[in-house]
Amino acid sequence: MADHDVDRVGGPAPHELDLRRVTSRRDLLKGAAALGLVTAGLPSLRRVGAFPAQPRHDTGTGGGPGLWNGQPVTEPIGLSFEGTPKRGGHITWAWIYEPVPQMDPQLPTTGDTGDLQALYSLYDRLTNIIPGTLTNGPGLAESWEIAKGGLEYTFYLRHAEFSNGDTITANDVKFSLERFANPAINSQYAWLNAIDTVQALNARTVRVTLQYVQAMFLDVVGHATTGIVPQRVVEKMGKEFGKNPVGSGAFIFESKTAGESISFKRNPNFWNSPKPYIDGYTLNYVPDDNARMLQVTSGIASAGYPVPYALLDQYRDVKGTRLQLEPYTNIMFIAPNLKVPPFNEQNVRLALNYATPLETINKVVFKNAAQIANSAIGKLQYWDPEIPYIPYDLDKAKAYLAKSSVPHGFTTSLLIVGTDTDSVELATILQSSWGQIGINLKIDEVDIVTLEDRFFSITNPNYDLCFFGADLWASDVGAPDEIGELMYYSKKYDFGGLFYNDPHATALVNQATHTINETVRKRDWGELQRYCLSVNPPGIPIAFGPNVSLVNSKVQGFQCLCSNFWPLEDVWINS
Amino acid sequence: MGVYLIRRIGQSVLALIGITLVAFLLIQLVPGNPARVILGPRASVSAVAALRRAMGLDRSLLAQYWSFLTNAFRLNFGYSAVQQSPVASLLWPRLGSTLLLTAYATFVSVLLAVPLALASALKRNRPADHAVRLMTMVTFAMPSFWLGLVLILLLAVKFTVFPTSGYGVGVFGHLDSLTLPALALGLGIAPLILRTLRGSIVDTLGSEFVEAARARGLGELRVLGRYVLRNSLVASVTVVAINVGYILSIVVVIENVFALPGLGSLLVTSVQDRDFPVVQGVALLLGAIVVIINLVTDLGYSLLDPRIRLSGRN
Amino acid sequence: MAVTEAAWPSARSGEYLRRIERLRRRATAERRWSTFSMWIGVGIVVLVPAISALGPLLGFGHPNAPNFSAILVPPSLAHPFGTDALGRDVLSRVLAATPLDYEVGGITTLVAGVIGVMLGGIAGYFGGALDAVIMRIVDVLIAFPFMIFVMAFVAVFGPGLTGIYVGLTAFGWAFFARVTRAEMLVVRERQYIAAARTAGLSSSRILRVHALPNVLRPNFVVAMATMVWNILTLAALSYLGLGVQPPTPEWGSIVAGGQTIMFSAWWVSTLPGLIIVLVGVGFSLIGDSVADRFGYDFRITV
Amino acid sequence: MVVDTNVKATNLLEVRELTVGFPSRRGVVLAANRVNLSLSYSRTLGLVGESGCGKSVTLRSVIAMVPKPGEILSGEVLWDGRDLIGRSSREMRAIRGREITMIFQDPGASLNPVYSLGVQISEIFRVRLGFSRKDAYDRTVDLLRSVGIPSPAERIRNYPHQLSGGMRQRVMIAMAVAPGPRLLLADEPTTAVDVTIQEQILSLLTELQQESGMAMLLVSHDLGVISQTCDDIAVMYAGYVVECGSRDEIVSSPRHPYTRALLAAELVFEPSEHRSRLETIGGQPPDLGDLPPGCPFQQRCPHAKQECSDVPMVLDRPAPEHGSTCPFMGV
Repeated sequence: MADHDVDRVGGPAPHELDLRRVTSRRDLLKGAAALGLVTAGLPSLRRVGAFPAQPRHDTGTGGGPGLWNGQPVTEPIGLSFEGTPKRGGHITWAWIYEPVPQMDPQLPTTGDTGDLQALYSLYDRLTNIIPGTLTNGPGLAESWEIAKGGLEYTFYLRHAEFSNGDTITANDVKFSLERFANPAINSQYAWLNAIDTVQALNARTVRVTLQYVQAMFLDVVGHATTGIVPQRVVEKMGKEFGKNPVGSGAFIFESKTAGESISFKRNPNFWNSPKPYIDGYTLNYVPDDNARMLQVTSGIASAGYPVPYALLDQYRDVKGTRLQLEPYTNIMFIAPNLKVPPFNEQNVRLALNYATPLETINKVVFKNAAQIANSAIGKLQYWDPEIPYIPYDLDKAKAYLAKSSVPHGFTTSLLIVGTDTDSVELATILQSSWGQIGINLKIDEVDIVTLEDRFFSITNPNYDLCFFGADLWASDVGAPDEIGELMYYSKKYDFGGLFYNDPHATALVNQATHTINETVRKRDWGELQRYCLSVNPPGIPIAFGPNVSLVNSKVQGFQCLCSNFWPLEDVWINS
Repeated sequence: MGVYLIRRIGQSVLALIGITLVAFLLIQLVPGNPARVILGPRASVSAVAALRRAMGLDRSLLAQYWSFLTNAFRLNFGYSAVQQSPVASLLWPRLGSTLLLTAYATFVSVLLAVPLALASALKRNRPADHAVRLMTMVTFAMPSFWLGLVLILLLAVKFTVFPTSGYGVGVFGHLDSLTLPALALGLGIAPLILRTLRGSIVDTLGSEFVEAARARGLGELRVLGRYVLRNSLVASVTVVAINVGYILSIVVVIENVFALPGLGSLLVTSVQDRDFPVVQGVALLLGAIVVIINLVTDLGYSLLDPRIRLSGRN
Repeated sequence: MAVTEAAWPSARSGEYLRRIERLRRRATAERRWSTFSMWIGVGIVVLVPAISALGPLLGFGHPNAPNFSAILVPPSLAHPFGTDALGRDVLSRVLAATPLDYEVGGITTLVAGVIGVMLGGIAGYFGGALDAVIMRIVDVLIAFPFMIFVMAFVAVFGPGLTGIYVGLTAFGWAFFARVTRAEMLVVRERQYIAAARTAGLSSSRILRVHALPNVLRPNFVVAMATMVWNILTLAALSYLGLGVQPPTPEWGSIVAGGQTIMFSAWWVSTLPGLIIVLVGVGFSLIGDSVADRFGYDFRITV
Repeated sequence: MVVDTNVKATNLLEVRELTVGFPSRRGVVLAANRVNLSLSYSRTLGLVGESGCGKSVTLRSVIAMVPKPGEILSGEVLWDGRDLIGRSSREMRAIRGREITMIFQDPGASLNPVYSLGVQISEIFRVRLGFSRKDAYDRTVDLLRSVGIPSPAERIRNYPHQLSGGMRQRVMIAMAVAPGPRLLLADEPTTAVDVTIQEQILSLLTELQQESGMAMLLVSHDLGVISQTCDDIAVMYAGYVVECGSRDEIVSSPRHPYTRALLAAELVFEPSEHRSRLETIGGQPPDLGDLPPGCPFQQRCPHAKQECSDVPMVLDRPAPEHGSTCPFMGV
């Protein structure tokens, strides 16, 4: 494995795409666009400070940099890196999330993208996602070695300081990772954890031993909630730490007005100088879609996120701004309740898939900006573009239905979030198209909390079909492991979900998630993608939609990582 | 007067308790588990259950309400687990913006209503009167969020007079960015005031003391000012107070449209987040505002009308 | 007066004739206006549902059937109100929505009215502790931003109209109660009530036969306003995301649904909004002219 | 105009051919119909009739205060020989509350509830007569004393609702006489107060009148009150002056059945027993909306006959002589 380890040192060959899960309640509340994305690749950015003048993805199928021509988006459009990075300036960012309640990375937050973004700016991690890729490169850890077939990781830290000037030591890392691993503290994300023990070998070396081989471990230690905190300060301040944090990241918490905005300022002690280029940034909480967009067009804000699909055409070409569409690796997915007949029948699920007019949905709901899903896992590592998506074929649908226990159709209901325009439109379309194979679809509109409550109840998941809009079926990590385990192997988690129970799929996931052997993983994930699309689908995959923001033309290098965090240390402002 | 005041305050406190009770029970009935909200979809059931216990949500409703009430009595509105901060610290900052907005809007609507009311009362049953009345009907029938958006479209997008949304910085920043919301809200309140005022002006105009004043040869302006308006205001001052609920209902929507950090939007989000302590806190605070406004108007009323001030009866 | 004139063939100055003419015109004008506005109101309120009954025949397309070849078409002859994001004809959706909005508005108003009149009547007639209790509750309900609670009700009862019905009724009755009580306080002092009392009639009978008829008219005026208010609340609820289930068309949800694209496809939200305003004005006109006719001031509607 | 405008008015007040109309649902109603009155210096004329007979409207039209939406359709109001009708509101204001003042039926309602007596009364002195605050105050106190209000210095701080009906009326009277008017219009000044107070008020009025020598136009439904106060009496019915003459003539030898009915009521019953008088007259006050042709009283007239429908409603003898509109009641 040695050469493999060496190969990993300094970062691997990036995968084409990366995918992370984002929890964002507010999106659904306000019918916002989907989250997560693929970024223009600047793979070597973190190691070499220099900025390539012409990023590789900037001229994608979007046709012409910065202008979307209404074609399906498979590569980023509108990213801009003109001029050379320069210091100074402040960015105001109108978005849909309320200011984070507290800023301790290991304590529970509302789980909003908003919160995670704050944590991401305030704390650095062992590894970091390489922009435009699905894999993590060095972060606070300059390099690492993997031993014992993936059971033991040794991280070599670079010299870096906390925002208060203290040096970041191995003990801080140990402390932080142990907090992350402790469900009593990190009740929210501990489920990602496979860590058994953490040792500080010396001031700059940390060794982590896992309970089992976790293929996605390097991604996990890049997750926002593994941010490195100063042990001394945290122990001194306790719960108060989250109120006035001391961080290891590019920015420092400056001020917050509940329900209105939160501000960060540049961290002069950030290890990766001269970054950050900007003096700081402010997040404005603007729930109303139009108000948010207007803040950008009227110059109050330098960026607005998200842009609802319904508004794509309207803001496609507004003077002084540019629309950034960054392909969306999160998957829109209709989850049937497999405990409720007839959804426990393979044929019924297949029928539903063939009766779903994906092209129409993409055209009408996502304004053609999305990419029709050819996978029920998502556009993750090992994603195979060659596999075709399920065509709209009513005869096939009827045929499958005929083989089921409900040959002439049935009555069922689709649980959606009422405020989410996309969901409502999608539901309305399905209502008419599924009607043609005798399925009478009722639409069950609730607010997001009720929806989550009904969906996640293990004892009696109270729904027939459930569409989560942009949320849920997105991965926190670039590897497919998380979604795989979640969807096809849910015994591991003690919460509800699909209850999909297919021995073949389970075996594949079980094997793939516990090895670091790339060939095995590639084979298994590919097979799972095929099998769970056309043979025994757990539900109805709809599309991968782009993540859309409206950005002031002066703002450069504004881009989103696949985990839906914006590394604003890379942003600068052209005068 | 003293007795009267005490009785009023007593009633108000009862009303307050009523409000919070209604708020409490309702929010409790709403499906959805705050612990789940806090921990997010992927949190384990055991973690959720633990947090639920930690939040004291496993106790009986009565116990919960009682502890809320007793704490509230000590001005401790509890702790919002969702927002991870004391409810009070969430309430106060937003109270300002809501009060400012409401005050501003009331000012705007009075500015609109008083002259129009006078005009239509003086020109009773004439075209002018009908026009004004029709106008009030129209504004009364407008969905407030719709009106808000139209205003944004006109005054912020077409002619960039005011900011489209947000709360601005500093007092003038606030006022500047509150102008549109205040206008939208004001147009919602105006019919309220206008209708009442017109009515009482009509009455007052017919009253003998106005005729007497005229017979005494007092100038028309003087008669209108010191006799007609003065007495009509007495009648219509209360209407605003009485209808605070109506007004706040609009405030909720308006704050949402204009992205204002006010109690209304806080209430909406905390209902959506099942953030019980905050909902109760807001309910209590709004209730208190209502009660205070009512008391103040009663006092103002009695200042305006000696009959009440001296006999101490409403 | 015609008679008076006839009685006076003797010469009158032209000035006199001119003045009397002006007076006569004003008299008729006022009379006409109040009937006129009344009938305009009735016209609007009746015509809208009437047209919507014919809706299907107008051939603007099925209100719920998506037509992806005609998405967001601006107003035209084929689609007077344009089409929405799913290519559905907005006008036919508005028309199809009419019965629902009338139903919700009407039923909630009616039930709230009945409850309010009864409680208010009792409070006003008997007074005392009963009065105090009822009116405190009324205070609470009127004082509080009940839209939030209607929201909560909707959330409690889940999807469907139940929550909306319960919510709007639970808070709407207070307004009727307030007006009824005030009216009742006046009525019960009237001589014939006193007479009836001394005649030893049972309170309930006095209330039913003598008092109630007198309090109904002002309540009718309030009802007209409540109608409007309820329809508006429905709209606001849809905006805040707790309205009627799709694709069931409802004015509020149509307006709210279009509000996101209001600046690009104004018609989707604006025109239905105008319908709401129109109907609202219709009801207000009726309420006002009734109020005028019986000498109530329309301030009782707020 | 029937009346020749060149006729020199010898009286303080001459009302000629006054016709006041009101718009109503049923067209135009004439509340005062060709009313002729004359009132000479420092005398008292009483207008008597049932409610709605147009006496108050006539009274108000003297100072151009016909309640809206009514308006004066024709006629003249000669004040010192100058026609007041058609004067600008400024000119009228100069006369109102200065040369002509007025007191009203309900003293409670005719005082502004939200100001203290002092404020309201001194307003007259300050605003109308240009006194300084201090002087105005003193004058007010004197004034209140002069109308027999005990401890005026304290009373002055009171609000209307704190006074008894009688007191209020005294205050009203005080305010009315304050500017030293030449004519006082009194609209049912005693209706709202009980009998004992009524006597005081009336005597106070006559007292003040003797002192100041102002003329008075007194309106009442109560012939008793009128006959006890007035020099001349005009009886109004359904907007017409049906009989007019000196008090003695009217009381001793009434020439109109309506007047007789009124008198009969007064003699048989206690004065001011409003209801019982109606009984003796019988029937309801007429609906101005539809009057029969000719004499409006015919429906209720004990001596009604065919010809009543053709009676031209004009006084057979013009004032100051004793005239009546009924041709069938010789002296």
